[in-house]
Amino acid sequence: MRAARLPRALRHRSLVLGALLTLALVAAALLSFVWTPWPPYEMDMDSALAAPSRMHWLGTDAFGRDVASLLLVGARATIAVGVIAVGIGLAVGTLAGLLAAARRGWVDELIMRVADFTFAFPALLLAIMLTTVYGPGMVNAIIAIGIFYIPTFARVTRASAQAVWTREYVLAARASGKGAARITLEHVLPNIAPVLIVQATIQFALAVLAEAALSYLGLGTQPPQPSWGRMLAEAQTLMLQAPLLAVWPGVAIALAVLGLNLLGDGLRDVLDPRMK
Amino acid sequence: MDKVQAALLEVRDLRIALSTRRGSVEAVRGMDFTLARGETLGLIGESGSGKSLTALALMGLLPDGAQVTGSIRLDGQELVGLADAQWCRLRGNRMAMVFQEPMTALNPVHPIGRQVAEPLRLHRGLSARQARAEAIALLERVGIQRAAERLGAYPHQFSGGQRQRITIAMALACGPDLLIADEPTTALDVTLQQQVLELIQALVAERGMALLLISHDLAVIAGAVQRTLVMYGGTVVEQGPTRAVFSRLAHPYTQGLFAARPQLGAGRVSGLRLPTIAGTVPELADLPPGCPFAGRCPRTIAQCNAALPPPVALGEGHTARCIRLGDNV
Amino acid sequence: MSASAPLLQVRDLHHHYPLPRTRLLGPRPMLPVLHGVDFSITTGRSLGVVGESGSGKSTLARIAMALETPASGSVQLLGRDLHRLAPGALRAARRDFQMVFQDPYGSLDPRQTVQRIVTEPLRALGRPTRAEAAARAAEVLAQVGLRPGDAHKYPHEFSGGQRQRIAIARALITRPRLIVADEPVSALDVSVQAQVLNLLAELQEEHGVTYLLISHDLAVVSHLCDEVLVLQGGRVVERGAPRELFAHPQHPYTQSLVAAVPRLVV
Amino acid sequence: MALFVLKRLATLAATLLAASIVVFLVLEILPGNAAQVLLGPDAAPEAVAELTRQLALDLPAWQRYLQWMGGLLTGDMGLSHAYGTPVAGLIAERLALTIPLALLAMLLASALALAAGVYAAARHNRLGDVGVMALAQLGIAIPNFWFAILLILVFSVKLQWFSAGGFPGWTEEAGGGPWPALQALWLPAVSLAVVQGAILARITRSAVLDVMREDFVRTARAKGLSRQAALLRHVLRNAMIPVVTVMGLQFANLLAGTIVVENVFYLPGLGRLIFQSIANRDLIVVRNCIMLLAAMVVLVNFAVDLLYAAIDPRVKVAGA
Amino acid sequence: QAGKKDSVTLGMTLEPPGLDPTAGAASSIAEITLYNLYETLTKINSDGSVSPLLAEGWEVSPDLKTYTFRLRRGITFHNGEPFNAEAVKFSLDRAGGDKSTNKDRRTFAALTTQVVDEHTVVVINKDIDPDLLFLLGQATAVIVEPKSADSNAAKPVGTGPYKLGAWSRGASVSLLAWDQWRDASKIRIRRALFRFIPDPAAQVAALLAGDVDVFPRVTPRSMAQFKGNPRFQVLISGSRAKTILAMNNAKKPLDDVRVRRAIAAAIDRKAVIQGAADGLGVPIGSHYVPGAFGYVDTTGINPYDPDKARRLLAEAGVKTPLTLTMTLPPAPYARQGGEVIAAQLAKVGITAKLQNVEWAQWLSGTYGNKNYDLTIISHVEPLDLGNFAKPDYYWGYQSEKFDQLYEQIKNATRPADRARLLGDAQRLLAEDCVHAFLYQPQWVTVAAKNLRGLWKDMPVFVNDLSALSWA
Ligand SMILES: Nc1ncnc2c1ncn2[C@@H]1O[C@H](COP(=O)(O)OP(=O)(O)OP(=O)(O)O)[C@@H](O)[C@H]1O
Ligand SMILES: Nc1ncnc2c1ncn2[C@@H]1O[C@H](COP(=O)(O)OP(=O)(O)OP(=O)(O)O)[C@@H](O)[C@H]1O
Ligand SMILES: [Mg+2]
Ligand SMILES: [Mg+2]
Repeated sequence: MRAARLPRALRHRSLVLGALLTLALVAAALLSFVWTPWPPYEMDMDSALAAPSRMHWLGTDAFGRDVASLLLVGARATIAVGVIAVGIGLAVGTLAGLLAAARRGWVDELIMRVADFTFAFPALLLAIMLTTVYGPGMVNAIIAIGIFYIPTFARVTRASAQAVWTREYVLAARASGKGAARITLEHVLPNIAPVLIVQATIQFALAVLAEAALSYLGLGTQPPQPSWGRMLAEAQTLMLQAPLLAVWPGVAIALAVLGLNLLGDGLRDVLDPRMK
Repeated sequence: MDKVQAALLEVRDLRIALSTRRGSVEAVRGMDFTLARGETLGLIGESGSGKSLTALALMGLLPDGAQVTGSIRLDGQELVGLADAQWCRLRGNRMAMVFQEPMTALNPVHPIGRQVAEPLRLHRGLSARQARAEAIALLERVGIQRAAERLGAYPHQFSGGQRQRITIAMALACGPDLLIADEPTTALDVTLQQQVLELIQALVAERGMALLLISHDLAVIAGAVQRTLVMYGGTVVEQGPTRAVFSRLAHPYTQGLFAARPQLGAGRVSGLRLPTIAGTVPELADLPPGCPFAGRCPRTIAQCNAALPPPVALGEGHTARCIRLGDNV
Repeated sequence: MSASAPLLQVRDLHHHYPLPRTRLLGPRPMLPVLHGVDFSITTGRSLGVVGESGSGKSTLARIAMALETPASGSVQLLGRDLHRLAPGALRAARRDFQMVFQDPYGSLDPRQTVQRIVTEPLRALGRPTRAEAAARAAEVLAQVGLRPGDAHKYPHEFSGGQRQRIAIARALITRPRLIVADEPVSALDVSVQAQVLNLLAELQEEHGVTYLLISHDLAVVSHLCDEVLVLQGGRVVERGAPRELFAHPQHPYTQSLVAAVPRLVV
Repeated sequence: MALFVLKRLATLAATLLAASIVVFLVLEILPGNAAQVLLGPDAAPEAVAELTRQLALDLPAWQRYLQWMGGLLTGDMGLSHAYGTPVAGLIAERLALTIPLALLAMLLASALALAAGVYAAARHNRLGDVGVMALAQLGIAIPNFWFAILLILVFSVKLQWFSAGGFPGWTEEAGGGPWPALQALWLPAVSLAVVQGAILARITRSAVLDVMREDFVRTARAKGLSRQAALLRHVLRNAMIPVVTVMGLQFANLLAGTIVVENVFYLPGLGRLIFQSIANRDLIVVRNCIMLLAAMVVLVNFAVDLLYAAIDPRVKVAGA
Repeated sequence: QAGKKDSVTLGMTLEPPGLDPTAGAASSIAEITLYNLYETLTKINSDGSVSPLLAEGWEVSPDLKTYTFRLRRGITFHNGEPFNAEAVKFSLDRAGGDKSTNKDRRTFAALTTQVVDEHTVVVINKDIDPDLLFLLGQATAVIVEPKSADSNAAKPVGTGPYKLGAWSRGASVSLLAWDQWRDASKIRIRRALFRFIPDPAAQVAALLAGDVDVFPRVTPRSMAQFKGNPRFQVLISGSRAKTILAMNNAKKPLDDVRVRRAIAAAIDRKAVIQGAADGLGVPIGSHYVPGAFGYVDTTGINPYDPDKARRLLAEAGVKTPLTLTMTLPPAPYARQGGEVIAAQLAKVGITAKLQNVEWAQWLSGTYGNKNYDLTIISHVEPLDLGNFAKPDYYWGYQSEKFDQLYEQIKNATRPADRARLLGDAQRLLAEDCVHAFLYQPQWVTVAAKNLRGLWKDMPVFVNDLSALSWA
């Protein structure tokens, strides 16, 4: 079964491209633990804002640090932000959405009202409040973004799960004596997974952007740890002197986001047994 | 003028190729038939045999990627290869179609009055007021009571039978020469089915339209049309006057189809089985080059697989594609 | 238990569905669906239920399957009132009654293999080992005329008739006494319909399965059933053996139903 | 329908009450106080104590909460700690910018997204589709603060078509006027609209594609409508249903997203007011602003529900 | 174009919370109001000297305790009320009174003001403060009009050459020249608009697009863009501010002078100035800046020497890596400087955990609760050696030697004595290595080429509009 699906996956163009880009992202992050072209935190004021050269492939930043090295290390933060924020949103939101769809009635009502309520606080505001209370930093920023994602995932999950619950195969499962929990696990979840995958990849992209926005406001990743968002935010003040500084992390974010979206779309197709 | 002589619709060697994941396959392979004004024609056959595709080809509404070859002439005008703008002038005007699912065939967000009036405004250029008056008349004709009051109502506010009547009113709006009905009653229960079929027949008689009725319910076809085509695997395996087809049951597939029907009033007999057709319909891409029914047919011989059997005349427009018609098995 | 004792006994079933509120504090209006439906089925026989759309046929089936709790009335299977059983006991009791649905496309989870689908009731009842499950699956698939290799395919790889066979195999896997079939052949082509009807008849004759068969096709019911109920607006308006009932309908509704059936007069 | 509205209004009130408690509590935890921030590190401690007393920051929390709520019920939001002026006036001034900005951005995003999404759907799987969707992908990947500076460099510094930022105000006596004000909002609105528009374009495309597969579209074509006419008259309105949902959700994001863009274009908007007030510990302003935002988000979602009913006649039945 | 030349648009990073400098400490208040809306008895000049403003002249008693001011005549406030001795007494008493929220309340509380006649006041200082005339020229000492004083935050009333035009909150404040000012004819700039632009990139863009004419104290990073540009002039001015890496002297292991010296020795001030201020700063060795009265160069006392730093740490018995928290307020110099210093400390075995904090958090956590090890902060107050003598200041520095020294400085009436004592104090602080003293920042002003009259140096934050003109 696995083996049968794999070659099919390999023929899916956007899946392969998406997987390659995503792999590259992960590889960059892993590589940064063992090797970077230069020590990433080493400053050299004399060669600050150097243009790309053989020494510094992508040039240096305002502190004379090697941009290529920073980009590699920054991939870690990008992955952490996306994975954890989406993870929080996905885990809690999906659970809430599944529960709401399975239980109906007042449980549903309560969950959805709480979701509405959480949703009433825009992500950035939530992040600003959280980071001012608990101090700025990547972890708090991630949690804030994650919390904001909960209602989004809850809604998406509930809507799709409700649709699945009306299907006859669910009725069939009930007729064979399965409880709501098992039906949710065995029928609802697998059938809404594609929707969740696509949603998760979109939210991943948005999380990376949200981290960038928070970094711009000084609330995201804290120095010296680099993140693409923070690099971009810092480069923004140097747009005129060193425009390339903004281009590198920008391109990196765009590629990562693109890769994930392609991967999401591709996975949705491949995971569907009906697609040949 | 001899109305029956002048063929309204003339289909010659109609072939429809579809592009699928397994490459291009022929779903309809060489249909030939004519339909005169005022004549009613039935199309029956296995699910997936190409009935709907044929109907859609006649309307120029095949899905993207479908390739039509052959010839479809409406009153002498060739329709294959027509530009979309010209198709638009014919559709809803000279030819109209009623679909199977009355709920999904109506736009849920537009009031029904507007949907019925749409072809009138489009083809006849009627003003909103005229179209409205006309729509009321049409709806009343198809049996929607107090139509004037219900023009503003939405599809979901009607029952299934009523919805199907509305789609019929829509199809009839511009007085088409040809009405195509693709399983118009499958979604309805028996009582409603009867009403809708009676309505269609009354309208055909009243307006002198030609009717192409698609169904897989043999009884429906038997009661509603003059001539019948039996399709299997993309070809017409038998055609002729309904009475002749149904009494003679020349083609083995037609025979199998008839035998498989449970009979009302027969009552339960223990141990009695319905005669079935062995096997399943082959996939389009796997259709054999010869008789599509070969393999499932009890009379199959090697020759059946060689080439598509030619139609064999059985008298007064009755033909069947089988090389073993005379043989008794 | 003797063959003539009723397997399923339904007494004075009433049911209604709540409609959306029209006033903030008033009671919710109710849509009555079933009014005192009464019947019983003897082991090894089949009861057909016919009636127009919306007459409450599917509701009756769901209540009989204990998928829904009736407003009042009782459903007794083998003498036990299904709606009074504790959840655990009900789950165990489900071994004895299974269901086949109308839509062969919608009643099979598209993401599960046939084996998983077919063994679902077994897994719901207990924890069969993989080998046990596979063996039982192969057995029932063979019973409904599917090949063993089909167990690892997905539903979309089958035709409508084959899918309905899968659904029937799923219902058979617990060796139930009763199968409730809600319009099991309405979505099928005549030629496929015949295969499924034959299969149902065969299973009854060989294994003594009892059917509660719901259909709006009178011919199907008359072909397969020993007794027929005619439902109109949630009431049983007429009942009897199909042959007499359809030959000489007494109730005006039954008469109109029979009259509406298109007939092949050749 | 009236019942539906009534029910929603009741939930709205309950939501807001809950929100007020949460907001108040969260802000209570914030370290630092307004008086110290206003007077700075070199200030005499007596002066800080006196200001704390004058601002009534020395009262117990529950008293301040009740004061705040009591004020709100009588329509009084209190005085800003920092500015010393009524909060209501401050917020009103800021809303005069943020609401038009968010609306303009939403309008731009929707117009862009609908055009692009419908175009892509109409050219499904062809070059136009792939191109538009690639652009949308890019749009999603660009952070708006970065794009904003790019816009400023091109349109303000190089081409000098727009000013680099700032907001002249809607009235002539403030030195602005409707036209200059609108002009000042143009670039910020574009930079806000890009991401939202890109997301919306993707949603629109798939919604249109879904609806195009529906039977009634075939019916419309069978009536003699051309492809475009069927798209316009029958597909669009149905496709709007999912699109409107997303638009409703996005509006909340947009309101918050203005913080960043307002910062780059130095616009006196609500987002910056909140940001600044948090920094100044002008909590009375923060509380009221957040409540207002929450109310707006809830109201927008409510409006979306009503819009649903307007688009889709079936919804009324479910709601009534 | 001629029409434009009587107005000027100034950029500012932050918006003032109100326009009353006696009720708020934000430097942005002074930048708009001082010498423009309000005036003081004395005026601080660009070079730090003090000249007459509302006071025509003054006599100081030899013991530096009694100041007699002769007030200018014929001056009115914007609301038509006369400026006189009563107004001065009201203003100074109010600043030191019970209800005062003036940040310099302690200074004013020590003053007793007596009205001699309509145009003469005597101010008696309890303490000796040689800098009192300077302090009376600061924004906290503005002379206000009694009836309008409480509404100054929104409707400022002063005696200055400009009146408030409009304040569109969050965006800009405009000032209009006041025709009844005593030298109204000399005013060249009729209208001044202050725009608030927090984003550094936007600041640059606004200058380049011509949206602002002058940006005082622009983010140093932006300077490079304007250096060679013929449309602009770039002024680099000295300040009285001291940017330091403050250490919590009360906390282990920073209570050990060797550890503090090790930290100081680990820091390369040059690199810090480059990273934190783009090279715009002068290294300092103590809490005192070049150009101030009595300055001595102490930069050689704790020079950059990583080896020595490591040695000192070892001597002090500190186990490396030593982890210390470093709180960083939001200003770019702190955030950027923090990164540079953290990198330098890492090389001698000190791990600085950077904690970016908001200003309010810095005030409550670092400043108020002394919950920090290290922090980077710029002390902008010109004369603030006294902070080292405050027993519970956030630095936790306790030195009897310094307290005595400071007492002597306060009581030294002869400049020569004061200069010597100040030198001793600077050396003492450097030797005690209370902080790692980093640099004296320089402010960058970018302005349109032909704007004249900009201050060369900036001992206090002020934009003296009346001195500006277009060439
Ligand atoms: N858009 C399409 N793409 C690919 N294959 C198609 C498409 N539409 C129809 N087909 C295939 O063409 C064949 C004929 O389809 P058609 O809909 O004409 O059958 P039918 O005779 O109307 O069957 P039914 O009785 O089930 O409606 C079927 O095998 C079907 O799967
Ligand atoms: N969950 C439900 N909530 C509210 N009303 C329902 C529900 N299920 C069914 N109904 C209503 O109850 C009535 C009976 O429904 P039921 O499905 O039993 O009819 P049926 O006889 O099976 O019809 P059909 O032949 O169309 O399947 C219908 O009017 C239906 O609209
Ligand atoms: Mg069909
Ligand atoms: Mg039913």
